[in-house]
Parts: sequence; structure tokens; C-alpha cells
Amino acid sequence: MKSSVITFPGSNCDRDMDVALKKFGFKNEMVWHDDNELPKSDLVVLPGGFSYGDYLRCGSMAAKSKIMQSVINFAKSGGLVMGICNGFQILVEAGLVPGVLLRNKYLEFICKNVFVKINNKDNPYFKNSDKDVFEFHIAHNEGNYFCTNDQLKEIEDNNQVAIYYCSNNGKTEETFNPNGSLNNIAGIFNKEKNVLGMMPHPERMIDKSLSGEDGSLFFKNLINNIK
Amino acid sequence: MEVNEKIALDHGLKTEEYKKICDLLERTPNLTELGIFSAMWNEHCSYKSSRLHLKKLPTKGKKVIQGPGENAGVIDIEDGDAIVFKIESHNHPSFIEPYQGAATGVGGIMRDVFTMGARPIANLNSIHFGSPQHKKTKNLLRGVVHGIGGYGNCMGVPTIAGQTSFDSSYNGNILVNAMTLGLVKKNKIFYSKAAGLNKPVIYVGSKTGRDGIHGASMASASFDEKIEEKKPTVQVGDPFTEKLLLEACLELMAGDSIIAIQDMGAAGLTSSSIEMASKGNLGIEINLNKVPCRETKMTPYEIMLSESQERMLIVLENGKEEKAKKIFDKWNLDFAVIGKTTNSKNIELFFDNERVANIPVNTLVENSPMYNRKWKKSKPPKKNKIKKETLNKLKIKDVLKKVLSNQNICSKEWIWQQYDHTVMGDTIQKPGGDSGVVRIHGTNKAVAASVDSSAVYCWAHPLTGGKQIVAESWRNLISVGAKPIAITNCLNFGSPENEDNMGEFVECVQGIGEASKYLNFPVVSGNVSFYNQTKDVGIKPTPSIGGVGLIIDYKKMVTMDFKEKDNLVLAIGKTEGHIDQSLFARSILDEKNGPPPEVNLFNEKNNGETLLHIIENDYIKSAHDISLGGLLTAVSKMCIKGNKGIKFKKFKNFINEIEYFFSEDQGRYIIEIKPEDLKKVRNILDKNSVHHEEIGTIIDNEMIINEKTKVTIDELRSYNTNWLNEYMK
Amino acid sequence: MKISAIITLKKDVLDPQGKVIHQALDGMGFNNVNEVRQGKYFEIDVKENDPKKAKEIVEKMCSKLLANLVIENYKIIEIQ
Amino acid sequence: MKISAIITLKKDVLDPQGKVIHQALDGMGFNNVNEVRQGKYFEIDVKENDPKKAKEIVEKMCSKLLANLVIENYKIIEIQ
Ligand SMILES: Nc1ncnc2c1ncn2[C@@H]1O[C@H](COP(=O)(O)OP(=O)(O)O)[C@@H](O)[C@H]1O
Ligand SMILES: [Mg+2]
Repeated sequence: MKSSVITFPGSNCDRDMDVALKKFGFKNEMVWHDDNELPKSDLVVLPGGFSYGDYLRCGSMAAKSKIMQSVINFAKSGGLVMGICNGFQILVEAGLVPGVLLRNKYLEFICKNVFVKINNKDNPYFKNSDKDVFEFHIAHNEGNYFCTNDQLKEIEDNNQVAIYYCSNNGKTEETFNPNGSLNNIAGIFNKEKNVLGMMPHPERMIDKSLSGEDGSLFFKNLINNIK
Repeated sequence: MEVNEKIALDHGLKTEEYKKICDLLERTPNLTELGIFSAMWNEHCSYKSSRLHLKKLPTKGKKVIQGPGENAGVIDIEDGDAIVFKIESHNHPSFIEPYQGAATGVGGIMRDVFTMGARPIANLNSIHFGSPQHKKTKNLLRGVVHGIGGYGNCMGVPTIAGQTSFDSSYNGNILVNAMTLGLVKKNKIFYSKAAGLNKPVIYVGSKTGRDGIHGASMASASFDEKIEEKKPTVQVGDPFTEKLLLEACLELMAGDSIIAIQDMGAAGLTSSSIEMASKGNLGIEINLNKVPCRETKMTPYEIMLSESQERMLIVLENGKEEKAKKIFDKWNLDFAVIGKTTNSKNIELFFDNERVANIPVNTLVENSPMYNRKWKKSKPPKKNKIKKETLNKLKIKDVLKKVLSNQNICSKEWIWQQYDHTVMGDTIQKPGGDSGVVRIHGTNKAVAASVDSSAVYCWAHPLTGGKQIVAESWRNLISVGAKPIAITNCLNFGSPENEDNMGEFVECVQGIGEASKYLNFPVVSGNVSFYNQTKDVGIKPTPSIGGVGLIIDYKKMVTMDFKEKDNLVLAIGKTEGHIDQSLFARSILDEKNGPPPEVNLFNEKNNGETLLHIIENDYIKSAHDISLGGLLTAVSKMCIKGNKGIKFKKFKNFINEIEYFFSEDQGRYIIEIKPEDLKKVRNILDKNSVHHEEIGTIIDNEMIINEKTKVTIDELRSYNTNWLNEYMK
Repeated sequence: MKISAIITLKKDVLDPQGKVIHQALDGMGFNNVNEVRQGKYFEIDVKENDPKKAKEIVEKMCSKLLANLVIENYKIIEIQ
Repeated sequence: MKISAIITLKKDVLDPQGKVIHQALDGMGFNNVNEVRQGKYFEIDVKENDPKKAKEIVEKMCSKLLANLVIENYKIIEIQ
């Protein structure tokens, strides 16, 4: 399986994502933001970090970079595109998934483990996943998901929510919401479910010496689903 | 403008220093030249009050590749890998503008590390604030934490450890010390020594603005009423540009174009160009019209003294300009050939076709002033006589509650949760343990790092205090299973012109030197920050020690959380009951006098090395050193982290229970072992004559201190975690 | 010439920053505040001396990059 | 009544955001820009109907909290 990770100026989880993808069997290629063409890929990943310093709005300037036109075309033709953290913010700014990511509720950067509940398994990312609740790691300043009421209705009608912040046993209550996200939303799909944007970093949890191993489950499942 | 003595004094120079400049030049300097002298000769750059004493620090060792004298120290971690590390202060800017001051401090120390060719892999910080009740403290703390996070998080370098304290002596002068570790291949280290004639001198990074002109002088002047006037010198950090600069520099370094490279830190273009020339015993010629400027009409004086951030100076091999420029273009950074190396041994500056400065490099460096300042020897304080009745009246549980929730002991999670500590995917021990630990990417090795200081001990007796911090750093590394290799130090003191403050400095340095020599834990880099004071009163002497150690097999790393029920808990090292200067004495008895606990270097070394040996044999399930707050505090933290309890044995000591639990005797650790390993572990300890005692057994969710006293782990946790969260609300 | 643009969050969009600032002001004793909303301000110096044209350029910048029209409004407020 | 405050960086202070936005605009084909400076904008609804008094209150807020006078200036620009 071939994957591509895009490096924007200021990306800083690009290497981590490369390591994770390779560990679970992808043949990964790094792609520079200023390139025009995506290499042939089964999966395109927009990694975390601070593209353009998170200046203006997170992801806003990266969304205008050259490579994004090919990414958008790839997504529109049904290709799998996954945005993690800053990558999610870029997807939102590029209009590939609905909504926006505002500053965290208490205006503080948050780096810690959280639990997320999978809402929809009818997609290549979470299909066949044994678990319903993953322990994932977050590290962000702007992960406070927001959209208008109309958008929310559409998102829910189309079952576009991918994951919700929750307790260790899957309760999606406000207490388990780390950043003020609307309805505890931690990740969403586009309508067709080939584009996934989410705040948590599965690539930081691929080894039991790190924050945990649920990231391994995520990637193993993902590659099996694509095969 | 004609230069005269008054202008020299306004630049912070002394009358004799100004005379010396005129003598060395055999003429009166012009304003640009005077500015250059004042920047190079101020305390921050010249170390004129500290050099004499720093020389006594042990700086050599089998693992030392580069000691003090370069941008950062370098140590060998085997297999051709090396760690570059250093700590630096950014105290005064952080007090004036906490966010930007702290952010640019972090940016500065990272440049010191990647200028040597190393990719930063971990950040640490040591931050000290005034009393929590002081009206400025909360905002300063919030600003500093946001600033450190804002810069480090954006760079994508994990912040893995640090230290935070509160003490009213910092009310008017907080301390912000930032430390960075970088990884480099031993044969790809870059230095700042220029070599060869007519080599192009290159400027890269951000443009030069009027930032922090006289910032270096500010760091060397104490705070007074006029502080407001100094405000415009604050610099704004641009972590995004620094991230690009890092990637661009590392890309260029992968080739063979660079002869020398040096970041522009304090005193910007001045100190970087002069340092490169001085080390190479060369001259340097710069055309200031070529320097990329952000503002119009900048003068030579301003260009030379600007402290704009995110800039580097490089001496390239001839003919490599195009190749280098391409890299910096790709990363959207300024690139300009601004001069060349010469054989004049002078620094020559040109502006609008005129030579605007011409100074022999050696007058700025070798001939810079060096002072043997007067200093007062401190007397060892007399031991306090604390009455047994006073102690007997206290209830252990009440004391424990107060100690665990004390601002200097409580959990600092509110702080480190705002630092990205997991980016780069190699953090195997997060903040909150004895040391932060990161793996060396793609290998089985890991490095541990910790930063420590104990102003109270240093204030009570500088010599002992100096030794103690080095010993504590050593213990923190050992507690995670790392073999200590070397340290960096940031020496934060009051005015060197004050005999008491200077005495504190001299004796702390002596203590640091003695301990690091004995423990074979050499000093490879560091920084001195004087004039930390408000009006005439200096802060408590606060040397920060950053220690680095190596774990050969990261799977053998140890953490402090209690692991398993029925395991045994041992205390290593003898508990004598030294209460003076303990957190207990100071905060509960309100007793501020007396000597700090004695540091017995033989015991430190023996206990530490023996414990390391036991760790290598896989007998240790958890470990934690005993420091501030004493034995019961240490055990409580292990309970909280592991969510396990302990049933204490009745102890056989002759001292009072309070003294037993809260004294701060040095050289001690708590360890957890399996019952079946007890004999083997005891054998090793006995064979090495290490004092130890079995203190209890791990149980579920409560701490049973004696028949009458029990505390649940949830209670312990709430004592420990609530204070800072509540305070910052 | 210099053109200014002000970008504000649409009325029904949550403004976490404004909210926290409101609380902070309250804590400082400014208890006479109904609401605080934070926005962005830009001063753009364009190589164009005709005010109308200059404004048009800045307006395009707003709609293409500076503002996220899903949640934000912009206005070009002044010409110096 | 609603009062607006604009907070801008002092002249010689680096504006990293403005710089990068300038570059991004350039990349998008807006090559007629000399400089971009970013500031903050606040809309504060105060319980005070006298414009002069309302402005005074907001001015105090600026100097005490909203602006960092070390590096920023503020102005109270408009009353709606
Ligand atoms: N307390 C100290 N102990 C050991 N070395 C020190 C100490 N202070 C400074 N040095 C060394 O002196 C040199 C100059 O330090 P400094 O001026 O802080 O460096 P830079 O110019 O990179 O900021 C460095 O090599 C540093 O390691
Ligand atoms: Mg340096």
C-alpha cells in the first residue's frame, strides 16, 4: 500500500507519521507542499504541526499551497485523505470537511491522553475495528470543533461524525470534553467518508513505551481495510 | 556624535573601561565602535566577574567531546552519536514581557544547539516566581508558561522536564532558564571557529530590526525604578521562522559547505562575527549595506547591536554560495553574502562606502576586562534546637497535607500539560518523573535529563547548596536508570559588585565544582546571569543544574509509580533527621534559620552507583529519590502515580516520627522490589556498605502510616494536585 | 496606500477568547460588561493610490485568505 | 453600548504573523503589497450609555489587560 505525507512549512509531525505508516506496512513517500503533483497513493496524510506557524488561522495558509489542489482533486475522486491535528485544520480550511476549529475553551494548549468513541464504522478508517473506545493522545491549542446548527444537522444526518471525546467506557459527556468541542466531536468525515479529519495523534501511540498502543490498532486496521 | 566618557558611562561601561578602550585603540572610538565594545565587554558577554571562578570547574571527562567555550557542550553517547546541550537564562526580558521573554529564551537556546549541527530532541526549563500572593506572580507564571509552550510546541520539540518554584525573593526578578538537548553524529559537529582567508561570510534567517538594542546590556543591569524605560528593547519571537531556519541549516549542514557557523544571540551580529574571527585568529570585513533590514534607515550602530531573533552567521567554503542560497530560498529565508574573512585580524565594517568601524578583534575578546571581585565568605549557620514538644504536638496527616499541597511540592501538571511533551514520538518518560527520557530515534538507547536548583540551601550555605544541586541532579538521573554523564549550569545571582552576592556566587561555584569532580559529572556548558535583584536586594542564589545521562537499553528505564501489591519498599541511604532548611521547617514551623543538610559525596556516589547496578540487574520495579519534603513526600508521590498504597513498618529509628518522615537528609532513594528478590538486593547493598531499611509493603489504595494514621490515595492526590489548578483559575 | 480590514466572528459563532477575556475583565473589577467579542485587524499597505481600487484589492484578500467566510465577516473600514 | 478597540504592534516591533501573511498573499498572486501588519480587534458591549464614559472604561481595559503596552498601542475607534 502506498501512502504520501505532505510536509508544509512548519509541519512537525510529518516524520512521526512517516515512521508510523512504515511500521504498519505502508510504502510512504514525503511530498513537499510546493509540488504540483501527488505521487500515486492509496492514502494521503496531512500531518500535525504548526503549518505557517498557525498564524492567521490554523491551517489557513497551508490550505492555499500548491499541492492542495491535487489533494482536493484526489479527495474528490474518492481517494483516502486523512488530516491529523493541524492536518484536520487544513482540511477544514480547504473545505474538504465541514466546520472550523477554534481556540480551546480555556485558551490553553493541551497535551494528554483522552478517550474517544468511534461513532461510525462504515468506512475504511474504522471498519472491522474490534474496539469501540480508543485511548488516543491529543496535543493542540485549537481543537475546539464548531459548526453552525444547519451544518451540524447535516453532519449528523449523514453520520459524518467519526469520533467523540468520551470516558474510558464510552460515555460522551461534557466532563470528558477536553477543549469545548461542539457535542464532544473529535473527528469528522466528509459526506463520502473517504476524508477523515481528527485532532488526536494515533502516530504517537504505536509502541508500548510511548503514551499507549491504541495507535497501533488504528493503523493495523487501516492498512487491512485498504488492502 | 563625538564619543566621550559620559556616553561611555551611559553605555554601562566604567570610567576605567572607557580609558582602556581608548588606550587599546590609541584613539577615541566612534559611536558604533563604542557600542560594540559596550556589548562585548558587558557582564553577559565577557563574563568579566565570573571567568576567574568558572575556570575552576571540572570540564573534562572520557565522554566529553566539547566542554565550555562553544555554543553548547557535547558528550559522547556511543555508536558515533553525541548529545549537544546547554542551559541559558532569559530572566530580565521575561519579567518585562513574560510571553515574549520566555519564548525568545527557548528560541535562543535551541539555536545554540542546532548551530552545532544537532537536531533538538528535548527541551527543559527551570522557572522561578515570586510569592504566590504577590500581585504579579499569576500573570507572570501564565505568560512564561504560554511563552515556553508557544515556542517549543511550534518547533515540534518535546518539553520533557523542568522545575518550578515560588519564593518571595523573586517578587521583582523572576528566573526563566531554558535548556535544550540535541542529537548529532560525532563526525558532523559544527563549530564557530572561522578558518581560511577570503571566505564568504553569510547572513541567514530573519531580517534585522531594531529589536532589543542594548538587550545584552539590560541583562547586565539590575532592575530599578526606571525599568519602564527599558521596555522597547523586548524582542518578539517567531517560532515559525526558527523552525524553517532549523530545517534549512540542517539541510545545508548535510553537505560540506560550512566552515563555521554561529547563531546571533546576545549582542547579535557583533558577538557572532567577533567570536568567529577571534576563534579563527582572523579578521572579518562586513558591508552593512548588505545586511537584510526590516526597517528603513537603520544605522550601522543599530545593525550591529540589534538582537533580532532567528538569525545565523555562516562562513562558507568559496563557491558554495549558490548551493547554499538555493536551500534558504526553498525555506523562504533571507540569505545574503555580507562580508569575508581577512588577514587583518580586525573587525572592519563598511556602510555607504565608508569604513565605519575598525577594531582589532583581540581587544574585544582577549583584552576584555576580567575582575577579581571582592567576596565575603559565608559562615556555616548554627543548628537550630527544635523542641521535641513542638514536633510531638503535630499530627502527621496534617503536616503531610500541608507539605504535599505546598506550592513548591505540588504537582506542576497545569504547566507541563501545556507543553507538547510527546511530539517526535520518542518520549518514554514524560514530565512529572525524576527525569524526562527520550529515546535516540531508531535505537535502543535513551537519554535522560533533569534540571534542578535549591535556592534555599544555597542561600543558607552556598558551598553545601552548590554541592547539593549537583548531587540531586545525579540522583534524578539514577532514579530513572540512567548513567549520569555531564551537566550544564545556569548561575542566577544578584550583583557581583555586592560582596555578599559575589560570595554566594564564588562558594556555590566551588560547591558545584567539588561535587561534579567527585561524581565524575563534568560541566560542559553553562551561562551566568548576574544582577538578578530589585534595587539593592539580590535574589536567593539560584544556580540551576541541568544533568544528562544515558540509558543503554531503554526497556530498562525505571519510573517512580508503585507497580504491584505485596512488593517491598526500601529506603536507601540513612535518615538522620536533618530538619533545618527543610520544607517542613520553613513552611510549617516557619523556622528559616539553620544549615542545609550535609552532602556526603562518598555516600552519594556509593549509593547512586550501587542503585544503578541493582537497576541493571532488573531488580527495581520503581524508584524515586528523596528530596524536598522528605521520605513521606517521596513515598506519597510514588503512591499517587501508581495508584497504590503502602503499609509502613514500625520504624526502629531513634528520632522523632516527624523528623523521620520530613527531614531532608541527602543521598537517599525509595525503591520497590519483589519480595523474592529481597535477599539478592540486600546482598548487593550490604556488599557495598549502603545503608538501607525496609520501610513497608505495597497495598491497595491507602497509605497506612501507623495504627492511628491512614490516608487514602485519592486524598493524597487531591492534596497534591489541587493547589496549582486552583491558583491559576 | 494603507487600507485596514476588520474581521469579526459571525454572530452565532462561539468566541472562546472573547469569553475568557470577559471573565478576566470581570475578575479585575470591570463588572459592567455585557459581552466581549474578539476579532482581527489588518493594516495592509498596497501599491495602489486609487482608494477605490485599493479597497477592492483588500476586499479580495479578505475573501480569499484573511477571513474564513464560514464563520467570519469582514469589513474594510478606513483609508488613511 | 458597544465600543471597539484596535490594538496594534508598535512600529519597530516584529510582526511575525503579518510577515507570513504577506508571503502567503504574495504566493497567491497578490504581488502589490508593501507590508501587512496584524492587530487585534475587540468589540466590547458595556453597560453604560454615555459614549464618553463608555470609551473611558474601554480605554482602562486596554491599558490594564487587552493591550500589552510594552509592544502594543491601542486606540478606541468607534461608537455604534
Ligand atoms: N557557568 C558556566 N559554566 C561553564 N561554562 C560556562 C558557564 N557560563 C558560560 N559558560 C560557557 O561560556 C561560553 C559562552 O557562554 P554564552 O555567552 O552564554 O554563550 P552564547 O554566546 O552562545 O550565548 C559557553 O561555551 C558556555 O558554555
Ligand atoms: Mg551561542
